[in-house]
Amino acid sequence: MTALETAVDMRTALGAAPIPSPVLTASGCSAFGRELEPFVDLTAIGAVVTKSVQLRPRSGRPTPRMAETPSGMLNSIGLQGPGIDGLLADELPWLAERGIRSFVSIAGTRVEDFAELAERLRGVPGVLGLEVNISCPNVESRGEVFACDPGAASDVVSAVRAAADPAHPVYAKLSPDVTDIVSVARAVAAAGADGLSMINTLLGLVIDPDTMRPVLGGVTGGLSGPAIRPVALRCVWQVHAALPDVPILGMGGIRTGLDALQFVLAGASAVSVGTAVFNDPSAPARIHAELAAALAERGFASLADAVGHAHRPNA
Amino acid sequence: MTALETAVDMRTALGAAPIPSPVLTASGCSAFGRELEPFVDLTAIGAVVTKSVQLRPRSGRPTPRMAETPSGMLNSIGLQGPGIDGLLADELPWLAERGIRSFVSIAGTRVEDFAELAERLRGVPGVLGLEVNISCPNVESRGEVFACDPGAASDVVSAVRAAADPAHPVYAKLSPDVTDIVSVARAVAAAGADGLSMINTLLGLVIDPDTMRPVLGGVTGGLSGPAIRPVALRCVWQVHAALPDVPILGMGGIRTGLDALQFVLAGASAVSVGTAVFNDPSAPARIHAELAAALAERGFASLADAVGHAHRPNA
Amino acid sequence: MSGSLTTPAPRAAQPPVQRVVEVVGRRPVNAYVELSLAAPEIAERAVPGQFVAFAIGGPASALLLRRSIAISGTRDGVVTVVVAPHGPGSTWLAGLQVGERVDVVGPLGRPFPMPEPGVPALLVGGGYGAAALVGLAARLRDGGSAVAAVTGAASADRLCSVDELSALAEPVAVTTDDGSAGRPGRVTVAVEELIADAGVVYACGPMAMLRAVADAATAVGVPSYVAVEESMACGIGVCMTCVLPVVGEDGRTRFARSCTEGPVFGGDRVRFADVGTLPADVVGADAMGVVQS
Amino acid sequence: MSGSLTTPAPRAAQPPVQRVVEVVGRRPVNAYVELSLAAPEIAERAVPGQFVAFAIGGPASALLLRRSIAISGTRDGVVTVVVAPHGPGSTWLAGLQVGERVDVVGPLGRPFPMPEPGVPALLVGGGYGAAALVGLAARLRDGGSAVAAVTGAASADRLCSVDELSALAEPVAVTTDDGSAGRPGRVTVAVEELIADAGVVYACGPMAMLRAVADAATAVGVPSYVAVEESMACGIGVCMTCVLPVVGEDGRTRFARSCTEGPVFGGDRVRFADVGTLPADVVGADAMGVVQS
Ligand SMILES: Cc1cc2nc3c(=O)[nH]c(=O)nc-3n(C[C@H](O)[C@H](O)[C@H](O)COP(=O)(O)OP(=O)(O)OC[C@H]3O[C@@H](n4cnc5c(N)ncnc54)[C@H](O)[C@@H]3O)c2cc1C
Ligand SMILES: Cc1cc2nc3c(=O)[nH]c(=O)nc-3n(C[C@H](O)[C@H](O)[C@H](O)COP(=O)(O)OP(=O)(O)OC[C@H]3O[C@@H](n4cnc5c(N)ncnc54)[C@H](O)[C@@H]3O)c2cc1C
Ligand SMILES: Cc1cc2nc3c(=O)[nH]c(=O)nc-3n(C[C@H](O)[C@H](O)[C@H](O)COP(=O)(O)O)c2cc1C
Ligand SMILES: Cc1cc2nc3c(=O)[nH]c(=O)nc-3n(C[C@H](O)[C@H](O)[C@H](O)COP(=O)(O)O)c2cc1C
Ligand code: FES
Ligand code: FES
Repeated sequence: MTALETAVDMRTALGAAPIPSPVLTASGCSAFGRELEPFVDLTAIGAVVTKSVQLRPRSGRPTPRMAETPSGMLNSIGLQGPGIDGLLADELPWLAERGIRSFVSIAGTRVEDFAELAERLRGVPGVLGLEVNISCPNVESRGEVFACDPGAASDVVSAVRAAADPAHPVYAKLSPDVTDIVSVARAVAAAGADGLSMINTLLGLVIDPDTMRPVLGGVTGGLSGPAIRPVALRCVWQVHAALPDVPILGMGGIRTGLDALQFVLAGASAVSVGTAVFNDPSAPARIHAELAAALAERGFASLADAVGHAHRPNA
Repeated sequence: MTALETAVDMRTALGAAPIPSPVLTASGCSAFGRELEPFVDLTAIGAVVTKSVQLRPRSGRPTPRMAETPSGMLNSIGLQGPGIDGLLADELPWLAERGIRSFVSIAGTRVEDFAELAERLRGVPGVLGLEVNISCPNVESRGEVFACDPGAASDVVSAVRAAADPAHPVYAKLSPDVTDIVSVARAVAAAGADGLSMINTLLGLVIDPDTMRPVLGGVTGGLSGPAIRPVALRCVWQVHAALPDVPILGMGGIRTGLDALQFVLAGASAVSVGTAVFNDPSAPARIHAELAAALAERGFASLADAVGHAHRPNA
Repeated sequence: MSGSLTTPAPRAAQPPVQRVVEVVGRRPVNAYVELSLAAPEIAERAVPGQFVAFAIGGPASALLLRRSIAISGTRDGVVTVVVAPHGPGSTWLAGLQVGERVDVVGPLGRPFPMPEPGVPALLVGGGYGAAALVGLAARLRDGGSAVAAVTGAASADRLCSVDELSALAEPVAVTTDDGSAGRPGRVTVAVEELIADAGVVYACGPMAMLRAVADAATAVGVPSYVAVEESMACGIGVCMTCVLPVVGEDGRTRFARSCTEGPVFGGDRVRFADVGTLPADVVGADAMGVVQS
Repeated sequence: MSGSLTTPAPRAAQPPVQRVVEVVGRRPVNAYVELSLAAPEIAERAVPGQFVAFAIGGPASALLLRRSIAISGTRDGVVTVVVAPHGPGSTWLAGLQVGERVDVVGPLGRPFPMPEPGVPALLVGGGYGAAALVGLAARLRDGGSAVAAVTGAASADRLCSVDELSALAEPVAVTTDDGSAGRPGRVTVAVEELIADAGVVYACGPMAMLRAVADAATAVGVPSYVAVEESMACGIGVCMTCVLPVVGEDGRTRFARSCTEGPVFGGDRVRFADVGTLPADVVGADAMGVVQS
């Protein structure tokens, strides 16, 4: 990390929570951080965004859980994880002991699940805030994904905001698989989201030419990686244009500092690095350094000055 | 082309119009066919899908009109073209003289535009049918894209179906940028579409790290190429599952015969090859040959037997 | 599971590193290519059973996921691997030339646990999987174990490391499915004869072979350790794509990551028959709602 | 436009071919790399002004679009090109080694129109653009034209083909922006001196240079032909990404494809000032609705 070596002030915030670097991991792409320790100084990045946790431990889906696709991958992990008890007992203390900030992703299939998770995370050491993964099927609405319906999405967000530690910023994580992402963004912002994480994966499918069946046990899966970057940037651009005051944690295919710069210029005040970690486990640190250098080269004194710059005609 | 050399019967149809090969070009990716003549025997492929035509000649958008993206590209051509008069005077006769089937893509910003275009194309020699590009802004609905609204989409399709030559199958071309593509498919099928073309490009954005502004003059553009293939396949899969009797012309990132096979197995009875032509101008012929070989290897006697195969549990 | 023959393989002592390294040797070996990499920090850390993960195709590559390859040897700062050109990733790897550079992460995964000194061992390698056993054979011999080996493949050209194993093990039985070299048939024909003398069995190769070897060992009460090959997106434990159902020390089955909790598992702990399914008794299966096939 | 000095360049006589060809030569030339390709069918068809389009990076490449490169020479079945490593595509191309194979389409685009025999010509090349003029110089000389040339670049290391042009043209003026070779300054300082003797001007290089040269020629009533370099997705005329506003024989401006209607255009026909905009008088601009910037 060259954070302290460049002239650019890289500090930013998630809602009201300050962080020293705008680069975070992405939920589900760095587990609970431990495995990245040999490759990245996790205390120097913005935060570890933890794998989405639910109330109970989950086995996740049967394999195959992934398929490689051109400049991307499809996954269907099924939110394998230890459940909130395991998270609180094992993972968050490990992070907190080392001074690593965690941004905890929560998921559920009922509004109350989300609220209970937020409640359980109140005052937990090291926890910076919550990312609400609403790209989950809503069991009370024939499995329709919360994020695809502004009403369902805002129900979750307002319940979480009410239950969560007031010191915890609540970010709603949006799905790109909607006709009008701005209307979803507007709804969750009105419901109290302190920020927006965007984007989650795109729904995709791959068929195995040998078995002639869908590769994934779950048939469809989530598409991520550089392939989706233009879609992610478009979502960030549209939402920042409509809601310039709502902070955005941008993600989707970020692999280099110049990719991260695009998100910042489009309106993101921080970014998450997901699939790129599979290709390059040191990516979060490298991207921080590359972004800092890119901002310096372009004459920015601070990251904050660059946020949304591409929207400003004569800047 | 090895169509006649393999044992597999590659014949298929667009609606009621028979074609000898399931491989077509994609609208906007082979102009009006002429430039591919040195590379492909255009009489042997299913059809040339012509660049979307509107009533009047159009200049298209200013440059830059494209940006390369990981395993894809973003374009914003703005439907440059000669208008229906130019098409009828110059392009369609050229194709017809050579015995090349044309599937004519029409576009407009008002329902009446589409109907007028369909009307003008009645009985034109060599024209096999119409592809209705509804991924255009609807000037009567604050620029919302027809394809994003089941009502607007079906208004266009029923007007076209009513005005078109009864011998011309009418395919509606769907956009993936919707929350529920099945509902759009259902609406246009009910409005009289003889088939569905899917998918059109995904809305995307790229920012130039040097100018720090969107690369494209039109800010956003359409994402195409192998990057989007899993999304396209998912759309074909979902729609074929819901509407197994509606023929699908599948497209989105097809680059090889095995890619085409995935679309066929997912439910497409024909495929269009778009962006891959920019990489390999002989792609349509090559993909036909590769698909035929892949079907033969897998023991299919005919293309028709493979259509939707991946949905059939014990087939 | 009381009565387990094995304890889970412990973690490696040292963490992995990520390096861009130079190819210093390339040698076709039958159907495979052996690559040698100047990677001193990986060489000095690696223990038999571990693997490395390569980035594929340079900065303009459309292949994002690393390819995991077992380490077949480490000497004088050089790591060797044996690559079978198969799909686009391994074909690219196998095409690397001397002097080219490649980004590699390793050593990854848990090593083969060593037996008590002197315990006789049987090593079973299938196809290129035999390469991963060469270092283990040497280490076992150094520990005073008698080492026997079986190496098998579909055909003669897919055999691997027969010479290297012959220098370290005795006997070395060779089998091929088509009879083009050694005894015709699967490795199990030889395993069944040699297992009586073994105090521990190690195997590396395709899943079906691992299962057969593990079953044979367990049937006669001999502990076995198998190095599995599951599809891996990251190789370092962060993605959860590489799981399979493994019985833990508490007797409960969990979806264990083959990259960081494996690739070496007790042969009696892997529920081979359930790989690719979601058994109802896997920890957390109850929270998955409708069980998917 | 009555009073045009040029007529649009006609189409090439022969259609392009697509071939996978072998690199038979590679030579660094200052900041560039000259590649020679064994491509007899392209070599025999190519005429000066045309280009080829390369597929980039093999089957696992994330770069889908071809890169267009001007043909700098054709001899004995070999096509040569001069590549400036810049972004990922040209860097990959410039890294190709002798013996490697690459998929190439060509020859593409319209050649430089030849003047009446004996008409004296001035050739102006900027950076690697000079390479594209070597074949033209030879052909003009064969046609009895006196040939003068100006070749310029930002700095000495970005000059190109000076020796080759010196063997064919007289005088050959060299300019560099930084004065590191030849006369300091832009090519225009030399062009202004030499244009008086020219009956036709040809130019290849960056847009700003083409504009300056075309303006200088037009100002003194000399016809000029410029080979433009627009961003191209396909190179063969099917995508419409490579357009610029060009005045046709009927005096009306159209968005013309630089790959198939160019890359060679009459210098007085390209509306350089309007490149990247949508002028209201372009054919079909009225149908675009709100004019975009
Ligand atoms: C621990 C471990 C050790 C391995 N050791 C070796 C070795 O020593 N030599 C060797 O040649 N190969 C080895 N493999 C397999 C290797 O990693 C590649 O997966 C295999 O070569 C196929 O990759 P591909 O790109 O050629 O094929 P593709 O079909 O293009 O692979 C696509 C994706 O599927 C995965 N995949 C495909 N087949 C397999 C498979 N059989 N096992 C795991 N993942 C698969 C790939 O990793 C990739 O992510 C090992 C795998 C693992 C997990
Ligand atoms: C007719 C023609 C002739 C050319 N001749 C030569 C030549 O002889 N030698 C040479 O080195 N280069 C030449 N170029 C430029 C070359 O095609 C590449 O565009 C350039 O090298 C940059 O590509 P890249 O992949 O390195 O950069 P990137 O920035 O990665 O390119 C991304 C995309 O933008 C396009 N692009 C970027 N810059 C340019 C540019 N200046 N002009 C056109 N397209 C651009 C690329 O083609 C590609 O599609 C020529 C271009 C054209 C159109
Ligand atoms: C293997 C994998 C697992 C993921 N798991 C989660 C998850 O648990 N919760 C979540 O909100 N997003 C999850 N995501 C989505 C990522 O956090 C991210 O939004 C998406 O992958 C786009 O970013 P990327 O292209 O950088 O990966 C997962 C993505 C991948 C590839
Ligand atoms: C440069 C370009 C121009 C296009 N123009 C049109 C068009 O005029 N009409 C249309 O319906 N689709 C158009 N498309 C979309 C394609 O027909 C196709 O639906 C899409 O690109 C996905 O297929 P592909 O990935 O094979 O290119 C265009 C695509 C590209 C890349
Ligand atoms: S490969 Fe990613 S967790 Fe094992
Ligand atoms: S580059 Fe495609 S039309 Fe010119």
